Amino acid sequence: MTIQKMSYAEAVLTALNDSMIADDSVSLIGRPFSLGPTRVLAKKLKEKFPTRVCEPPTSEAANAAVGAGAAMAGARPFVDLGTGAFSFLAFSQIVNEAAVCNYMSGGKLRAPVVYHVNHGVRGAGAPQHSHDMHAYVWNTPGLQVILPATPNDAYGLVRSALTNPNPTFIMSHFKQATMMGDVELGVSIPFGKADVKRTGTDVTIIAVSLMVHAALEAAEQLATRGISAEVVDVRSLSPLDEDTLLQSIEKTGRVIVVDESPLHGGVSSGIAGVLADRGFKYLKAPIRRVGRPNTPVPASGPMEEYLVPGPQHILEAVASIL
Amino acid sequence: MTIQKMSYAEAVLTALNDSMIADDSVSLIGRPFSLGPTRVLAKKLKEKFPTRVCEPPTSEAANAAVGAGAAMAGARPFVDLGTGAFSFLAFSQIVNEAAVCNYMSGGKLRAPVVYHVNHGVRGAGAPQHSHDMHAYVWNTPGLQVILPATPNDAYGLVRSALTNPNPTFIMSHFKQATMMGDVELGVSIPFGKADVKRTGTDVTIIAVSLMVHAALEAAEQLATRGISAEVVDVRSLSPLDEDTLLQSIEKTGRVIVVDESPLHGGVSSGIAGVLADRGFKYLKAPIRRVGRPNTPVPASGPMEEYLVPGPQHILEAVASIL
Amino acid sequence: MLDLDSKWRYFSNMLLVRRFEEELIALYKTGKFSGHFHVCIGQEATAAIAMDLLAQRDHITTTHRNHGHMLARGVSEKIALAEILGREAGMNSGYAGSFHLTAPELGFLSTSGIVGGAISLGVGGAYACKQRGDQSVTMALFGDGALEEGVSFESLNLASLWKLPLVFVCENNDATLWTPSGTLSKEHAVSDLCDLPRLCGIATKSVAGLDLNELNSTFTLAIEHCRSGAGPFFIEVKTARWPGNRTQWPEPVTGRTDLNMALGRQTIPDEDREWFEVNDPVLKIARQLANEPAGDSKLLEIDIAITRRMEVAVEFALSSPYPNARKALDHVFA
Amino acid sequence: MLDLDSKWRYFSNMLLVRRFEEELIALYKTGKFSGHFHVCIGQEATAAIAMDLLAQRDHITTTHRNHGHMLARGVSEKIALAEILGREAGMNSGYAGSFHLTAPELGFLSTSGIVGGAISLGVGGAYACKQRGDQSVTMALFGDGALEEGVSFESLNLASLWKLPLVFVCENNDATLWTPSGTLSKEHAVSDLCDLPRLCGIATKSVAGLDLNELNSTFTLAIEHCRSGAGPFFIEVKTARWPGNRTQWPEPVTGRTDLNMALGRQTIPDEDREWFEVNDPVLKIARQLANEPAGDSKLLEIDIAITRRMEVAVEFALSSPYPNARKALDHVFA
Ligand SMILES: Cc1ncc(C[n+]2csc(CCOP(=O)(O)OP(=O)(O)O)c2C)c(N)n1
Ligand SMILES: Cc1ncc(C[n+]2csc(CCOP(=O)(O)OP(=O)(O)O)c2C)c(N)n1
Ligand SMILES: [Mg+2]
Ligand SMILES: [Mg+2]
Repeated sequence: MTIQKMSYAEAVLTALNDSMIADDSVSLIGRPFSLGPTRVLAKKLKEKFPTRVCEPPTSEAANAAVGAGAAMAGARPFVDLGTGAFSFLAFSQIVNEAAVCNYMSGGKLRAPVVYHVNHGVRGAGAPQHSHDMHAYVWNTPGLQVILPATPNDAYGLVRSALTNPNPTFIMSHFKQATMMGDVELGVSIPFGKADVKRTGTDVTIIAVSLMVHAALEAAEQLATRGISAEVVDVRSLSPLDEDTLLQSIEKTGRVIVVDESPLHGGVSSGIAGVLADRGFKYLKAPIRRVGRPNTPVPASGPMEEYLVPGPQHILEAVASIL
Repeated sequence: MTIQKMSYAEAVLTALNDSMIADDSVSLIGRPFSLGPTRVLAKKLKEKFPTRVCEPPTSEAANAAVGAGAAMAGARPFVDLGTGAFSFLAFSQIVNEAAVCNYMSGGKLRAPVVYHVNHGVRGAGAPQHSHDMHAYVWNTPGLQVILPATPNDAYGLVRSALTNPNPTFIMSHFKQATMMGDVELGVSIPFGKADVKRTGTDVTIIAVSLMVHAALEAAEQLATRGISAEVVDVRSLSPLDEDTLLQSIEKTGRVIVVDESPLHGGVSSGIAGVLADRGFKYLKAPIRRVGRPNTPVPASGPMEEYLVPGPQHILEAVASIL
Repeated sequence: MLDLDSKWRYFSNMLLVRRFEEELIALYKTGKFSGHFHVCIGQEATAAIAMDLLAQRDHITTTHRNHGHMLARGVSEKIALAEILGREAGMNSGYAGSFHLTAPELGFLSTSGIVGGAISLGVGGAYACKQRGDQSVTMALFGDGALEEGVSFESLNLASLWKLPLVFVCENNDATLWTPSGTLSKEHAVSDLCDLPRLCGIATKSVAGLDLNELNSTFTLAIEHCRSGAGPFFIEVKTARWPGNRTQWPEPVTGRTDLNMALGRQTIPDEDREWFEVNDPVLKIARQLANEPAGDSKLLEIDIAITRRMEVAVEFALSSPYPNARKALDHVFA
Repeated sequence: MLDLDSKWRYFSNMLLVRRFEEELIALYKTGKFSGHFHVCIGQEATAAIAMDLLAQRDHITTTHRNHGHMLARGVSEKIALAEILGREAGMNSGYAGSFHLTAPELGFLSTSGIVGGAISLGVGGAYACKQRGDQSVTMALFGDGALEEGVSFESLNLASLWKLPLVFVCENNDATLWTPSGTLSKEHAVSDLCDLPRLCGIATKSVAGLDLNELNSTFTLAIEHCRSGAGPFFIEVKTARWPGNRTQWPEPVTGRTDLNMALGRQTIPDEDREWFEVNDPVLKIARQLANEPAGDSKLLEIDIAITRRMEVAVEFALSSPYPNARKALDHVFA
């Protein structure tokens, strides 16, 4: 097994490259990602596969439909829709078409299209370029909803998406693009498996995407105070690995759910709801949700930062239930 | 105060009519509602206000943008987008534009547009005409998310929407269209207030939209068994009246959350999450979520019915925590 | 020019579609199924030609008005009807219903009831064809109303820029669903529906949906154009609005089509004169075939056979059980 | 034809915009703010004319490339700059940033960074104008890239069908953001951008963004057309791409514009010859005004005054505090 150090953004493009080599039907519909280190890699991809890297006009709805329709016809398109908020223009194609076609056909038709966006509070993204998208797509049975938090997960989950028979919506947090990490090349990571990123016994911190890093940092600090925190990375919102989450709280009896989307209708509340039903018997304390307040994201730095959950918020939440 | 008996659909159109009389800047962008009894009323509205009932082409995105832009310019458009799923085509206009413009302008610009859809599992709607929309729009700070369950609530909440300074997304459940009820004409109902539709002491049933009726039916049956159930109609998901929900569970210590959207990423989970955090101290039992399984909605009757939560599911859930 | 055998074959196809739709309305009226549905009465010739000229490996996308396309492509009327009636034996096991019939084994991709769905998914089918490089093509069938949706403009733009092998088929039936108060409204600022694709640099042709010969040559040309790599082709098929296609649900205003009206053996009711004399493609081809040797008796024999087939289909569908309710949990993921 | 006073006034406006954008790039390069931004260098003449000819009661929608529109409409450079730098004293209290500057008190509606946002919201503004019946109009300013979005087609269709008083202004700067690897790609199958609105039955005119006289007469005509109730009007303003407008962030490749180049007192560097000699609207009007009596000294005086204003603005913005972080919780609802 080859292990290579690379950035998150490189890992996404490397996975795409490796999948294109492995399968002729894989192609990219999208612009070279605007993630620093990958501009060069994206250009290389275009040079290597000139007819399989297709740069579409700014017409997200049609671009997403092309991905869905092509997948139904046997192709495996990876459609990059750019910034998360742009995918709102393609919601009908994703939710009304790609997600339901297997079900609607009685299991006869597959649409293994992969949609990818860069999302989240990114620093001066202002209200229109800072959306967290996962709460918006999560309530869509038939759609796989994936949020990698590390380069290795990004690589392995993209590889899976491009062999899996179902449509997938993958979100990469803007701030993860340049994060470095070891990647196991050639290894796919199956969907529907949460990943225990750190084991612990006193409290469970369930986190999504970028918040996994905040959780790990908080766990580190808790350790210095003699508190053993387990960090569970959800990774796959759909299918959701309820069992792994429940096992962790069975062990610790206490849980914090951390997610960047706003609290109302957000993912921290949604996961807390699952646990309050199925895991109530394990709970020794309230489920604390650490999420964004219910506001859009302002342009100005200090106001933006104020809204974003971080290790400090997690520590406070843990303190309130220990 | 005049009280009149009418159907839910009539109540929506009567509210629109009364608002158009009260305020010259109110207009309807949409087709006459396809709800049985209202076809005639809608035609009357068009005759009465020929220039203020505007029937647009099938272009949901532009139609929603017209509503948002007109509202910013001082008008008060009520935009009917038809079946819930059609509003996915207008998501960018609703989420990226209308919802954030007040915030984004630093409080300088208002967009009091009202969007209305008929949504929910309606009977042979098949996967593309059966979406519950509320989980999709709920995570949008700046947007008011409203689900009336009775003719009176429909009337009063539509009247509010058309005087309130913020953008509103109102959902009417298909199956409510012909339900009859007394309506207090001329009376607005403020947003952000949950409504205790039945008081009780043993268990709280929190319900949304059509599920309020299932909850009331279940409560009736529970009463015959000597169990006193309180039914709280959420009505307004945003702003969310957390206090009324918490007060009820403080009293009963037991709670069921009933909603038609699929469980993962759905509204029953989202509300349960709020309660598991802020109301844990009152809880004597798990929070049971009664929602739709995580599937699209099939065309065939028996399969469709199998998925829809009803009084029986609520009774089972109550039994499991008493 | 079509040879006589083909004409007979197309007539049979068209009559099957007509009898199917008529039967469906009757079943609805007697409460045998519920929910919205749309019939393609008046548009049968398009279905017959278009579905016949495509090769096995080609792809097709269609809409809520799909029944004719399915039957003309070879789907058995039994399983199509069973599907619309929500039965287990339905071609999509009861998940699809009238709006979403699909037969991937015959080249169909997802059938979308979202206006603008079929046209845009079709671009994807054509993208897959081009990537495969096997000279296959995709045909997207959609209504005139679809051109009100922005995604349709985007689809034309993209198919043109990428020179995709896509036959756009706009079935202009002069009807969009939500005609206010039953009257037709003008929803396109563009008056000639071919203008928009033409502006995008797409080859176009407008053809009457009544004339099998013209349809045949137009569709042959368009498919060849796409197969040759010359890029997309846009066909507008103009058909008159069937009088029963008036609101959300079809109304059986013209009754069961009596072929004797084509044979001069049955007078045409005044109120339906224009429809049956000028606009009905089934009667039009029937009139032509009646002039062939023994044509009239052959026409009636075919009708009897098809009518019998439909009786069998109705019996099949009605006697097929509903799916086990718990199957609602299947097929969420492949 | 514009009188001399107007020309001087427009020149001042345009130079203010130019100096503002140059200053902004410099501030970015020295880390005074972060995030994406776009400048309108090369498009100043459009802003000056368009914003001047609208009445107080008219509405305007614009995009991520809005700075020129704001300043030309009369927003103080101090509060505009403070906004872009995320300061409390910013025109939108720091919530908007560069992409979303808006001044409702001057007629601006929401400023959208979503491609296709401004054009479609503009239809709404015009709808409100028409409902009010007060002869007001709305102007929607957007880029050539916006016409790739389906909602823009829908907007043209709707504005035409409803005869709305909407001046569509397509600022064709020959640049869409995501030009692959820095080269321009062809994203419109439609080659003449006026063809699409024309097809929808909208009056159109294409005009060079360099010529104040032509811009003035075109915008006057369009606004009058809309005010008179004759329906929408579509203007394409063609400007050359400013060489610094090359990727996501602008690059100060042409340096600070030296008015002496227009006066013949400063040689134009070879690599920027085409830009400064042919395409730059600021130098073009400067050359004309230089021929007026005492024109050259007046030009330089104005530059000195504007440069001074910009120094004050920079000082103002940099010394304005950031908003209290907790203000992030305000203004979610009105
Ligand atoms: C996105 C969307 N908006 C609205 C509708 C409601 N609707 C169903 S059929 C129809 C009319 C379609 O007209 P056309 O495309 O001409 O097809 P036809 O029914 O005439 O074959 C409409 C508006 C829909 N299904 N999808
Ligand atoms: C819906 C959407 N898709 C993509 C983008 C990314 N984007 C930002 S600016 C831009 C190019 C816009 O080109 P044009 O409309 O010509 O405006 P210009 O920047 O040239 O003034 C794009 C594609 C966006 N902002 N919104
Ligand atoms: Mg039609
Ligand atoms: Mg441009």
